[in-house]
Amino acid sequence: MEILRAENISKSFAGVKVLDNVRLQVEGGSVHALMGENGAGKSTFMNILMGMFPPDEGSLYIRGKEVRFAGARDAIRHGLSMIHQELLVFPELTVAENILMRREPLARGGWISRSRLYGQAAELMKQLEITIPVHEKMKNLSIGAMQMVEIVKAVSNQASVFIMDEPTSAISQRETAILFRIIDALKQQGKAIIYISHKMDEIFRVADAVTVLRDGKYIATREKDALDMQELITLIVGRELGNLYRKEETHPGDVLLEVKGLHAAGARGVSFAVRKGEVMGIAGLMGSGRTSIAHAIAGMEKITSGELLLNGLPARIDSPGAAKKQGIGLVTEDRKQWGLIPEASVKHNMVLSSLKKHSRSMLLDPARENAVADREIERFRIRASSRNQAVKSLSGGNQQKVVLSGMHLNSPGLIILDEPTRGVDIGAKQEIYQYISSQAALGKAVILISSELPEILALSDRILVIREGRVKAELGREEASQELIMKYAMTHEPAN
Amino acid sequence: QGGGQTDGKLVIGASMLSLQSEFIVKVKDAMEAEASEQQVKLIVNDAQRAAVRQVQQVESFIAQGVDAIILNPCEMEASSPAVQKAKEAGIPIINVNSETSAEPDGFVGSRDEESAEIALEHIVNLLDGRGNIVVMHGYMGQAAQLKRAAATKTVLADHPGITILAEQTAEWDRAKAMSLMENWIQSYGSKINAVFAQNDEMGMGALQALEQAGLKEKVVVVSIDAIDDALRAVKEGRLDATVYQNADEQGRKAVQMAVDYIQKSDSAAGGSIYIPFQLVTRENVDHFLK
Amino acid sequence: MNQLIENLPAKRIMNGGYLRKYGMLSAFALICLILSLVTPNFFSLQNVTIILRQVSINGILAIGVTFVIISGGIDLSLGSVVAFTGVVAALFAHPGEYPLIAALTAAILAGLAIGGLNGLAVTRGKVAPFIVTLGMMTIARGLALVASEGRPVTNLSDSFNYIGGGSLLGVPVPILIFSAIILVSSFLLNKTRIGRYMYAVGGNEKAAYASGVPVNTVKVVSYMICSGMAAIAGIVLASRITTGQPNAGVAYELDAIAAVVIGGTSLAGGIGSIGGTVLGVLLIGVINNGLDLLNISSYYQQIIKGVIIIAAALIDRKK
Amino acid sequence: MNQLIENLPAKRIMNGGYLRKYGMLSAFALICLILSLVTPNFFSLQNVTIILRQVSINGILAIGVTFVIISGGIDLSLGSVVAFTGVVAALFAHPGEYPLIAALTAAILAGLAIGGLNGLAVTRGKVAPFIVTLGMMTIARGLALVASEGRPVTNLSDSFNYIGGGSLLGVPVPILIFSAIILVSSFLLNKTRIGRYMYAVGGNEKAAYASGVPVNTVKVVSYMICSGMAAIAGIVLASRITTGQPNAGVAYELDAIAAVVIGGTSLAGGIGSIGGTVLGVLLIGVINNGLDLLNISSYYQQIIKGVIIIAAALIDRKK
Ligand SMILES: Nc1ncnc2c1ncn2[C@@H]1O[C@H](COP(=O)(O)OP(=O)(O)OP(=O)(O)O)[C@@H](O)[C@H]1O
Ligand SMILES: Nc1ncnc2c1ncn2[C@@H]1O[C@H](COP(=O)(O)OP(=O)(O)OP(=O)(O)O)[C@@H](O)[C@H]1O
Ligand SMILES: [Mg+2]
Ligand SMILES: [Mg+2]
Repeated sequence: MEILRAENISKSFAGVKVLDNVRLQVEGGSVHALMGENGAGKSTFMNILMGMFPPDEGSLYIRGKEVRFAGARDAIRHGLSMIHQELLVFPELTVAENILMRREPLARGGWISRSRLYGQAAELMKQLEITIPVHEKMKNLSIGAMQMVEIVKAVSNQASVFIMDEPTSAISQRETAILFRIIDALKQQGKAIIYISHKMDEIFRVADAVTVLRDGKYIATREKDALDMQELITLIVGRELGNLYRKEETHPGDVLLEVKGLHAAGARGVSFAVRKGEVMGIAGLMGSGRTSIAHAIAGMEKITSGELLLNGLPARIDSPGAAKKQGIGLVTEDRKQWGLIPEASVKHNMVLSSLKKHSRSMLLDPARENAVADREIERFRIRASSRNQAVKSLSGGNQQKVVLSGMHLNSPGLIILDEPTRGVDIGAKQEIYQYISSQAALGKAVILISSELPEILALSDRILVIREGRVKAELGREEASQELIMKYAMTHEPAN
Repeated sequence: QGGGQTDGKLVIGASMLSLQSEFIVKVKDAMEAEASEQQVKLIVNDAQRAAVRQVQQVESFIAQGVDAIILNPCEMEASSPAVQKAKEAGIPIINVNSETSAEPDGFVGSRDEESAEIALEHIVNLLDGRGNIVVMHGYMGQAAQLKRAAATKTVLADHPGITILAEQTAEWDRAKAMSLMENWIQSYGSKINAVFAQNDEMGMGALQALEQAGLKEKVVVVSIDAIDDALRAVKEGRLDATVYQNADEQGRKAVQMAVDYIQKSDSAAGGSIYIPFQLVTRENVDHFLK
Repeated sequence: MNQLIENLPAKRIMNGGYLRKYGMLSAFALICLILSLVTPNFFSLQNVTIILRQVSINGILAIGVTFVIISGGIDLSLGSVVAFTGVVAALFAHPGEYPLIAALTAAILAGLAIGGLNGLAVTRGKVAPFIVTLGMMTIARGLALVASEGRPVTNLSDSFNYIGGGSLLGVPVPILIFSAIILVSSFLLNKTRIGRYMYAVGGNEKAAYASGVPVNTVKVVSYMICSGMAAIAGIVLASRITTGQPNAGVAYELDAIAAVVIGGTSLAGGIGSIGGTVLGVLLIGVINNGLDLLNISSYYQQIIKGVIIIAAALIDRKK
Repeated sequence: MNQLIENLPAKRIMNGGYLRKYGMLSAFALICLILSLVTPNFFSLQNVTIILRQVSINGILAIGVTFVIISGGIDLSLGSVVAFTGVVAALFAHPGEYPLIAALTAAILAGLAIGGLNGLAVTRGKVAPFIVTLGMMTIARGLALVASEGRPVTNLSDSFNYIGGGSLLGVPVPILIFSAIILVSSFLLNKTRIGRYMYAVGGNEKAAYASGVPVNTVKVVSYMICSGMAAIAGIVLASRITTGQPNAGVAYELDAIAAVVIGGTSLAGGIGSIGGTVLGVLLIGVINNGLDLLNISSYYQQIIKGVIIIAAALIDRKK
């Protein structure tokens, strides 16, 4: 049965048409996937459905009746609930307060009952088998955990349509499995789900139908039975895509970085070495300490003990500036917090960390900056109206590419990539993979952290598996497999 | 009473209107000089122009058990609770410089209206009773501004030949007065015959603006307070006149009265001492310049 | 992310809650200890009462503006609102004209109206809070002068003057009012939905909107609470100085905001507590009182006061 | 994200750059138009010169604090710094004692030192800028009073007084200084690396840090520029009123910050321009001048001024 239908939706920002006559129809008890490249207009479309802002044109029907939303409150009242791509959390409030915002249980006097608030939230967590303490302040959680809280918040709404805009971009397989269990349950209850993701395997796992957008236009809708991977990719990117994971041949050289007994906030005695010209993958579950290791090497986190050797010499890296000087570049997993100046333009974001290189002593060199920015926009195929567009108005995937190019412009010898394909579309992923393997072929050392095992497996020469801040295994390219990695990542050992 | 004595010395608490005002600082200096001659301990608090702070300071003095209080009121009415509190606590309180509506045990100072009367009369004389004047007010609503404004009205009522072209506040501030005068020159140009500024700071500002516009020769400027800068300007023939208020005598007499009051502890020691204002012109300015 | 994050003000402020409060609490305790050692009268019941009465006006204002700041706004108009509402109250408080309640109602309605206008200009008008309330600061001052014709409004009834000058069971009335406001405000902010929504709106306005929080209503209410409190402060002040003074309250907003910030509320919004604000108010009050008791020359008082405020904040973040 | 985002202050300001500037520019043009219709002298060369001279001190201060605000800070101390540095300059400017340069150097060094202290307290001390500069506000006022013993420092040399009172080729010196500062500041902010870093630090401090921007240095420099400008303003003011006034400059910080915010710079940091600030300064200056020319009663002046400021901001966001 049809629950929600959108027709002829159009929307422009500052004269640029972002959505052009798109449509969508979702049925109760099914999952409708929405796909498209970065910047295709998926999030804009969903935000319109959710009443976050009005469309320029078009109409919306719920169970056949036309509706108009004056705001998100209206949409919620009409039974919509959304997980936003951009995390929309209250960092200073607790997990429970975040989950039950606008649904706080009241005591008899009309005031908020704290005990019931925390009780209800804990109950929800238990039902969904998620172990995040409900008294914790939101800001103390990792992004993955925040994402889980957002999921709980959205799915615990009494809604009939659930919109999920890239809910899995920041979580690992274990959490994704939980989400899929939730989705199955919602389907059982006859709810409609709109699901956005760039991960093909997920789409084939959950979707009952797929609608594809390209350049703000409606392209096609396919039922599950008629779905074919190659065709879908072609619909999305508008062209044939070759082998996704093409890896150039690498010739590992001397050791560039050696880490000895590293202790930091989330790392407990980590040792490994990376050679020039190799890609070393780091795999692990959410919260296992991968980001801590990356941050410690890149000067973003205090090293409490242990030693770093660069080219065999002890290195003192106490700030990102110091790391940069010594040829270490990091692409952060949390671009909103650590990666971008939202108000600044694409160009300014790109050249920020390499500004010294691209200016004449203390003076800026605008012509050079422009040239560099245009070249990078070209290289990473960034979809922006111009190099001067504020980076915050780019789509998520394009923001990610800006972060990547900012790192690239410093041409570091050691590249650390923490979830570099978060929220990136399949075409762009291919480009990033090519970039990674070409950098290694050029003799750079690459550390690749990712929760997407296929990409780790395809691109890495060697894989470290991290659990609870420790290196649990080091697997060669040949021996590594998803099963083996998960075995090392998950096996529980008695704590020592 | 008397509990605040240290080494047997008498203790007097003083709450001053504002120690950022040049005139009040002079009064305070005189009080301190007198206090050290009389061998009494003087505690000086700065009320920073806020009546409520003044009330609080007097309450603190009462709590500390000082032997007498000297109040330099911020406001006529608003500082009155301070006087009442002291009297209820049986601690003698002397007002210095200006009055409150609640009657203190003694008063040393001047009638603020008088200063404006003297200044205005002088302007009227210089203009021969005919002409246009502009008036610069102090911070609106403060006692000094109100009294000087009231006196301006009463004096001018007797001189129908004088018209007020414009009046505006420059908040006692020289830079603001300069801007205001510049703007008035734009509006009224040579129609302005005289400026009355409620204090010397503003008078000096008006003077400088007029000089820069090349109009000083044609315009009379008179203000109040006799600060050093104004006295020098009078001597140089730039400022036409200022009005002198005797800070030294006010301060000294206030302390003397307080000490008398404590020692004789009877109301005969109180009463009111009015120290007259004096007009300062080029003729008598040397007498005031140190 | 330990070290790095500790280097960042945002995080530091966030580190928030208890830790921060206790840091400032120790600073406060330290200052009280020093003062009670060097000044014999400091810890007397009488002096403590005096301090509390002294801080009550700033306290009421600071609590009011805490609501606005937590919701992500600012209010610069409150000093002028104190003057305006004080004048309004005084105009209705002449002996034998109207009942006491008329003066109180008129002043509080005037305050709420100004707060409502501030809130509407911020929400409907979409003008930055700083500009709106700066404009309102001069508007309300002008209104106070117009209403009073530039003169202090005097001759107020005894019942009115009792509010600021009287005592109940030995406790000055302003302290009672201040205490009641502390209790009511804590309750409002922590136990009611609208209170929690203030944290939400200040913490992440877009997220609040997306969650269906009535963002505009929450903001308007916060401004109305703030100006309403300013009206109460205006009444207490007018009553204490037995005058409706059109030039009262100049720069009060700065003292109030200072107390709020010293108390650990972030000007960025979303963080803060009434308890912290009260602590900030007391800290400033104790410094003012102590420096007066010590009879330090007023020039040096200012220097010392500034140093103590910064030093207290330093201790605060060390903890 | 039109509607929602339009509800958000951040976005409104961001919508930024040109659009916003032109909104305020139209508001400014409209006000000028009305004033030139109702007051005959408004558009005379002489009056324009007068307006420019009148705004130059606030202009210098506003430009200084623009640097701090863009870097994500705030400076409340600048009014007191104006007084303190004015007094310092005056102390070295008595005729026949030292050369002119001594007075200028002393004042500017004093300003830079205060700015440096502010910057260090914010970066090393990790105290919120609001608290640091609020503390410094009272400290610098105290220093001004101590240095001058609470009295105006008078009797200054003619060469010193020329700075505020003189003209060069018919243009008053303060206007020349203000113009030079506009040019240098625009250059610094737009054409140099440190200027770019200021936007970055104000826009997202964490991301700037992670990019290797020397965050602390950038902040300290911004505070030093701000206090240095305040010293220049202090010199110009002392020279203009031929006195080092220890109680000068009270609340100047508010006027300066108001001009900056009216000019479209966000108090949240990361957005803003010198051009916008200059526009804000002119807007305030023109309103003050026009209301004086119209000889509107000072009570109503305040009301009208507040209304115009809010109305201009409304036009601004409509565009
Ligand atoms: N506020 C805005 N101003 C200008 N352009 C905008 C704004 N918001 C979105 N856009 C543009 O609209 C286009 C669609 O963005 P949207 O976020 O909907 O893409 P998306 O399909 O969700 O992409 P992704 O997969 O990367 O999340 C992008 O090109 C983006 O730059
Ligand atoms: N500042 C800190 N203080 C204490 N513990 C921390 C801190 N930062 C991280 N941790 C803990 O260290 C562990 C590793 O976190 P980290 O973010 O490095 O993991 P991750 O493998 O990258 O996971 P994710 O996929 O969530 O990013 C987590 O359990 C986290 O809670
Ligand atoms: Mg999207
Ligand atoms: Mg991670």
